[in-house]
Amino acid sequence: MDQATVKQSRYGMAIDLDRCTGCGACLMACAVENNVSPGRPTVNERTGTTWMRVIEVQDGRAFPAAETAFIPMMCQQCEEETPCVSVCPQNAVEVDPETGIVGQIPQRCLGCRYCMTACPYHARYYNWWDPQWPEGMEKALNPDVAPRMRGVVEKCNFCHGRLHDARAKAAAKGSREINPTDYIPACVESCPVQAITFGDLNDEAADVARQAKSERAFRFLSRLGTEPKVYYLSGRSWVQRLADRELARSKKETVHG
Amino acid sequence: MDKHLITRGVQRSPFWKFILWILPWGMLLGWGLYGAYLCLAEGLNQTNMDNRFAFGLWIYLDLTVIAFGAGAFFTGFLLYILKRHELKSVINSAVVLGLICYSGAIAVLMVDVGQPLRAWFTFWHPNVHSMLTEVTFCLTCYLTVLILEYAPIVLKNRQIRKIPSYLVFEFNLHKLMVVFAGVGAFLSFFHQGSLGGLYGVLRGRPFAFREELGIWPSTFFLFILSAMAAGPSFILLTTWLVEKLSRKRLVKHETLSYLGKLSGIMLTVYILFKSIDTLIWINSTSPSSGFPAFEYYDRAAFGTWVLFAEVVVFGLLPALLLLRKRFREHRGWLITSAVFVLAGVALNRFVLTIQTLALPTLVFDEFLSYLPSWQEVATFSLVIAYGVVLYSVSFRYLPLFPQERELAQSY
Amino acid sequence: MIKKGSPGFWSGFGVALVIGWLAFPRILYRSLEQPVQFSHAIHTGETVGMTCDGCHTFSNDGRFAGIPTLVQCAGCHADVVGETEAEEHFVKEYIKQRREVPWHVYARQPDNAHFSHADHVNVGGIVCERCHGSHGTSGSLRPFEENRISGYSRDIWGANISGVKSNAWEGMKMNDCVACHNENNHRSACLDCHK
Amino acid sequence: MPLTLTRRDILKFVGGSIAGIMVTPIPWKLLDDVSIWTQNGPWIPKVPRGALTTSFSTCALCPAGCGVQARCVNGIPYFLSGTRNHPVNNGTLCPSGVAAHHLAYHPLRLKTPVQVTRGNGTIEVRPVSLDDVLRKISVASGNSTGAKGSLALLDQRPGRTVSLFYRKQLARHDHGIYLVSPTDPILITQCLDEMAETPFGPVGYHLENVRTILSFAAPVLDGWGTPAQTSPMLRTRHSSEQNAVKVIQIDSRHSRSAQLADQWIPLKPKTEAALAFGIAHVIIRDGLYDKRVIGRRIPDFNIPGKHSYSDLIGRFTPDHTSELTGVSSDVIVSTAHSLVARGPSVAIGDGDSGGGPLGKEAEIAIWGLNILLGALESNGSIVQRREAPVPEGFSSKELSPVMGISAIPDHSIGLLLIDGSDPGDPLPWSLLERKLIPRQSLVVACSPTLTGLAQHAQYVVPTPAHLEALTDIPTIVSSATATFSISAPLLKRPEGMTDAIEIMAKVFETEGSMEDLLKQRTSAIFATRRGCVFKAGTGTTVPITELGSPDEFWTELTAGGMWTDDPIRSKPFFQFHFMGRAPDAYQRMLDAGEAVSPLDGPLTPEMLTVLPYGRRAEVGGAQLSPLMTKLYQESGLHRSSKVAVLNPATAKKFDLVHGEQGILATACGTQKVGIRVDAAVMPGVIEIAAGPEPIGQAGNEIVQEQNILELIDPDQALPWRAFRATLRKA
Repeated sequence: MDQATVKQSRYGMAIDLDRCTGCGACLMACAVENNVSPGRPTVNERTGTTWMRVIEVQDGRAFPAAETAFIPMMCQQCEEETPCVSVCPQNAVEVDPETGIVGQIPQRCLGCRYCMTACPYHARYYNWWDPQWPEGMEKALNPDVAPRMRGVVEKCNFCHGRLHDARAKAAAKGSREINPTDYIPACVESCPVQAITFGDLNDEAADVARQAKSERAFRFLSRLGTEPKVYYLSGRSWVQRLADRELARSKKETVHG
Repeated sequence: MDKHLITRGVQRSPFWKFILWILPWGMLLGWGLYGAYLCLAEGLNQTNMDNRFAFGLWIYLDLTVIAFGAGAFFTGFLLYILKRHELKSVINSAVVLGLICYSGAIAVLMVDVGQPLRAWFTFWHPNVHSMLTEVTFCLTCYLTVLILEYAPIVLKNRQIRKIPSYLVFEFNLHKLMVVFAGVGAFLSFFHQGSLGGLYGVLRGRPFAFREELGIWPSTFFLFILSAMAAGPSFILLTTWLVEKLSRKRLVKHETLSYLGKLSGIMLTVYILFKSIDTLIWINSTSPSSGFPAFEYYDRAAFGTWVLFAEVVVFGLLPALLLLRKRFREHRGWLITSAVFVLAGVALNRFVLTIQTLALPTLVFDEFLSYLPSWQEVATFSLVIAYGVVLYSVSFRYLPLFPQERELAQSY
Repeated sequence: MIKKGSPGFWSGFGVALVIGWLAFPRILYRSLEQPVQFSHAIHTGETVGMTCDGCHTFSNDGRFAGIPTLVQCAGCHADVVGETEAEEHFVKEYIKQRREVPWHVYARQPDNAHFSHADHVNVGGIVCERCHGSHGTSGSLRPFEENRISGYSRDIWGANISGVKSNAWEGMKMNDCVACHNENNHRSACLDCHK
Repeated sequence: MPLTLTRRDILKFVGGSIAGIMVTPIPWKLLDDVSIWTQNGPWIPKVPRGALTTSFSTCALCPAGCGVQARCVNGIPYFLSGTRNHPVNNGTLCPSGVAAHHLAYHPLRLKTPVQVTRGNGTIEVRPVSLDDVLRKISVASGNSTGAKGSLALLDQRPGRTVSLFYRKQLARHDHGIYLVSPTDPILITQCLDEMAETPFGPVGYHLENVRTILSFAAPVLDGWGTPAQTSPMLRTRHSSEQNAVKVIQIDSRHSRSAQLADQWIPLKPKTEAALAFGIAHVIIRDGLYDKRVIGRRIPDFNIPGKHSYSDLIGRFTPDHTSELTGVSSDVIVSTAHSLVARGPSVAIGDGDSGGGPLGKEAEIAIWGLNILLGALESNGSIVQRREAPVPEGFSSKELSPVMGISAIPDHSIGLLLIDGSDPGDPLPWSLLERKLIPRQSLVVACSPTLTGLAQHAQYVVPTPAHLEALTDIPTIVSSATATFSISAPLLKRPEGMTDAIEIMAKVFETEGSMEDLLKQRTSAIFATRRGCVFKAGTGTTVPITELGSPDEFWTELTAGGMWTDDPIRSKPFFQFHFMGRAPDAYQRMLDAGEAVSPLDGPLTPEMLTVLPYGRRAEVGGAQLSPLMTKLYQESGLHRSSKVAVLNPATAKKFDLVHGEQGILATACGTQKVGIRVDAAVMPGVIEIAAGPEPIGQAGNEIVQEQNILELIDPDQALPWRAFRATLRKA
């Protein structure tokens, strides 16, 4: 009953950039799952809302040598000094100690956007417009995720609605421990090449924990000291060097997105 | 027409002239209200801010305006606590300026946040670790103090003074001025600092991030110092401007010179610490988080000249000028230096707010550009117009410059 | 300055109190009759003898069905079985026409709140009455009071406009959830209940 | 007390009231309720509440036919995922498929039949009754017998059972034409019929056997094959696994497959035939082929004194080929060698949907390469496959022939009916338009939305949207055996929707119902007792013989199941006459090989070469969920059809700046495009997406779609995969 009996998890992801094909199924599944509304006619890459975004990156060489990598980028779920948490004036952002998930509560948010300036991954999105769906489409919304309103910030929360579901499923059997196979975020479920692994980083046996320790693993901007829980995997050195600017400079070629 | 309202012994232009002066500002005010209305009713899609440029013109100007408004607390502190009576002749003007700057900044903030109706959550569910919480609390508290400081000036109006109970009230308020000045200085100290901390704590933005001194990043202290440098210069400049516009002498030159000296001293201290801070940041803070500092200045438009301008042209230069009595005695130099001080502080706020967001963080990010929309400009001109109108009205009907009568008679 | 004992001041003060405490709640809430009168007492009483979980069931995945759908009611009420006018109305207007009853749900939480009955009942061992009071034995459905501004049921705030609660089941605002969670050292992250 | 109210009294009263209000709930409760109102106000959509269920169906967006599992609330799908173990997609879906359940809510969805008027950039619609439309058709149909022109039916998704129905009806009509978009699989079938001694029948691919794939512009890693075929290849990319499939992508475009392939060989546009000949040249020159195979398969390999295959190939030396294609001779030689060394290999030629087909000659050249590589031998990956059995009365003799657009004389069609209910490959309107009798023809489209070709019709009849309609999925091009599945409705169709078959049946004065037709087909398949059936509910595959009745088969298929034919075990003997049959074959092939790329074209130097492209599921009509704005406008992962992508050097040369606007112009018109530079793009070309933009929220006016294919010059259109245009600053 009390917290002591509940397992402390650190949910995390490992995304294999050598597998990712940039198809965008994760991005769409994410938007569908999380009731993100379609864009307005004037929407663009900087005003749109995509909790997960796939960024196309080239190694900077010219035609025909250019090599491409696709980087699915969502909230990196920073664990230490989480940049967005400390800045929020009204506690609309917090790290759940039980899951390690960085939660954003749009109902508490006042829309100051301070957290967005704090996030080095640009993983936070502001509702510049009233979220609207074409007529009738609200009947096809996911019942487990509340739509947001204009003027608030939103972001990836590892499909928390699915964690609620998994917990309810466990509770139906009288248990507080969820079955790990019941809790899989939409992007992970929808990836056609299984490039994304998800699970509890504290669980030594979990695939994700193993992958996070692989020598192909790296994290973006890890030197900021925020300990993100999303790992990226690549065997390609130019991709690994995208991790931070100091590394990127270590090679002459400039890299641009 | 409104003669009975004007302070005894001073000359004010005829009423029609005053209306002519107010009219264009009133129109600007109307335009601003329309812009602000659009942003509130249609949402912030009316602005050119976006997910990457989440803070724009408004935050930049808020930071600048609040630094300029620091004159109110600084002069109050010097006058009432440290008893520098030279400043008595500008304190009322300083209070009005402070009130305008702070109330304007808060008004713009209310447009800037997406859910102003929920803004009170900050008071009910505060996150005490957030610089913005600190800012919000101090700003609202200090605004209350400013209103209380402004009240006795209003009560000094010729007609209002006629009501005996108000006179008593004013007198009582006056006795409390020391307390207000103390509280104001305390609050200002924190929110000026917190505004600096606002960016200094952004670990994810190594361009702005600074090491902590105690519990605050170094920008916390640099902001306090630079605000204290800008405040007196702003009072100096506005006083000079009002003198020019009203074609009257309002304060003695010694006062202005003294303000300039204050500005010069504070600026010298500020530039000293700023230079040390910059060196530490370039050589240690930034590279240790994986960001070679020279990369920030890779872009032509934002080259090292920005840093040079901020520290030397608009920092060291006016500081040295203001420290020399010879230059202070000369109106032209004094005013030019004050303008430079303000430009330097404004540039500092610009660099910290706008350049921080324009610079890429991830390796594959692009350097961004942003140009405010007319709605953003309008909303801010609302503050400027409101400021001019409030100041003009105060200047016309309230005794902003106690020395004015004396100087007028000496003519 | 306002002198104490000034009749103008106190009459204003008094009028404000009357408006604020007596008129305001009546204006704030809109009273709606339920589309069908239902007696929990008759169903759970000795004659019929049903239990709460007979109708308010869990599915295998732990989802709570909430108010039963027409199919469940039709099991007994395919035709009129009792004598009440309410039942006759229910059978005629809803069962026969296969139209779901648009109940006004007293305890309905907004979209942004996730509440797992399974978690609270199966794992937490909380009885229905803890949150729903004596609703399960009520003889009739009281009018549903809807907040004109927020659209919430009055049960969320609690019957007393001051927010003072005299029973455990009064009030279903976030504070009430949080208070219980804190008391019992349960999960207390925002996302545990927000969706 | 005197009853005189002074101003001061009123002020005091007000003061008292304010003080009093502060100790009542009014301000505090209002503050709270107003904040709650900002969280739940009526403008924020409410999520559905109700029972959750799971249903299965098959995705009909593209010809792949992926199994779909739908999580539903109140019976309405809210989340789609791939059916586990499904032979086509094995639990995966593409981004279009993930959001396919939104198509029923497309902002340009039609509710009634409409009359369409194209204005200046916008489209106006006027609701009309179905009877009106039928009356117009009947008048035009009467006209289109004899001198007034023919009746053409454009089938945007050929191969369905309903397509057989159309062809059967058209065969009975005196001037009926069954028209389809030109695609390489159709061209291959035509080629094989021309060249093979005995008809080869449909071509199938058995990619499981392959270690090297040589793709000629085919989106092999991006929609050509089924996800079940490509996912394993994609998973082993960049891995050091020995047996991983190597993909060599020959593509003028830096296409997604080119990005993902192990090797990308960019070549000058429209020189695929030359490169195929060049690679064949090296294989023959260096003796890398099995001589017995050639002797058996190619009777005209070497005929002294006459034009022969080796003659033709002999002309394409690496140096000459390099000159034509822009591919270095080293690469040509090494590719040829690695194809043989890292066998089994197969060459696939199938231009992507928006870019259109490679053309007949290129396909013949690629076919020759496959023979040299042994892909047609018993252990090779190219196989014969059967078609799914058809009901009686639908044998090929009884069907109208499949016509390409070029076979139709200009100004000859009096009545054009378009079945756009399941859009597939595009057919540029400019090509279609010139086949119509000017000012006297009638165009009627059946389409769920006012998008794609429907925007050009005079009348549009609304058909049920995706997942509302019942339709079948024919065998996908990359499959080794025949398959058949049914996309059964998961959503109730709104009032006023008519299946295309009903309209067409009325035109041909006969009866037609989709359900009856599909039941006949499933019965015919069931009657063969051949193959096996995938059951979506359990994720298992069982032999069809385990099913008791056609009804049971029908039930499985409509619940997301799939039928797969048995493979053909024996490979009958085949011979291919490369030079034979048509007398001008040699010259045609030679011309195709020696063709000058538009990149080297004789036109003015400021001309650039436009390379249009587009995914099959997306270009043929607006099969794009409103939510697809996430992939296009909101993330740039899929490029908009309003963005021209150039090499930075090209942009610099033409004084074009990244992020600015440009005007793209051909003799047929102009279009405004955004300019984007990309270092990976071939210098001198413009890559631009064909096909619609997703519409997230419809505006007040219906805007005409901008499609790059509308700039194609109909005089020199086919194949349209590369054409010249100018691009200048807007």
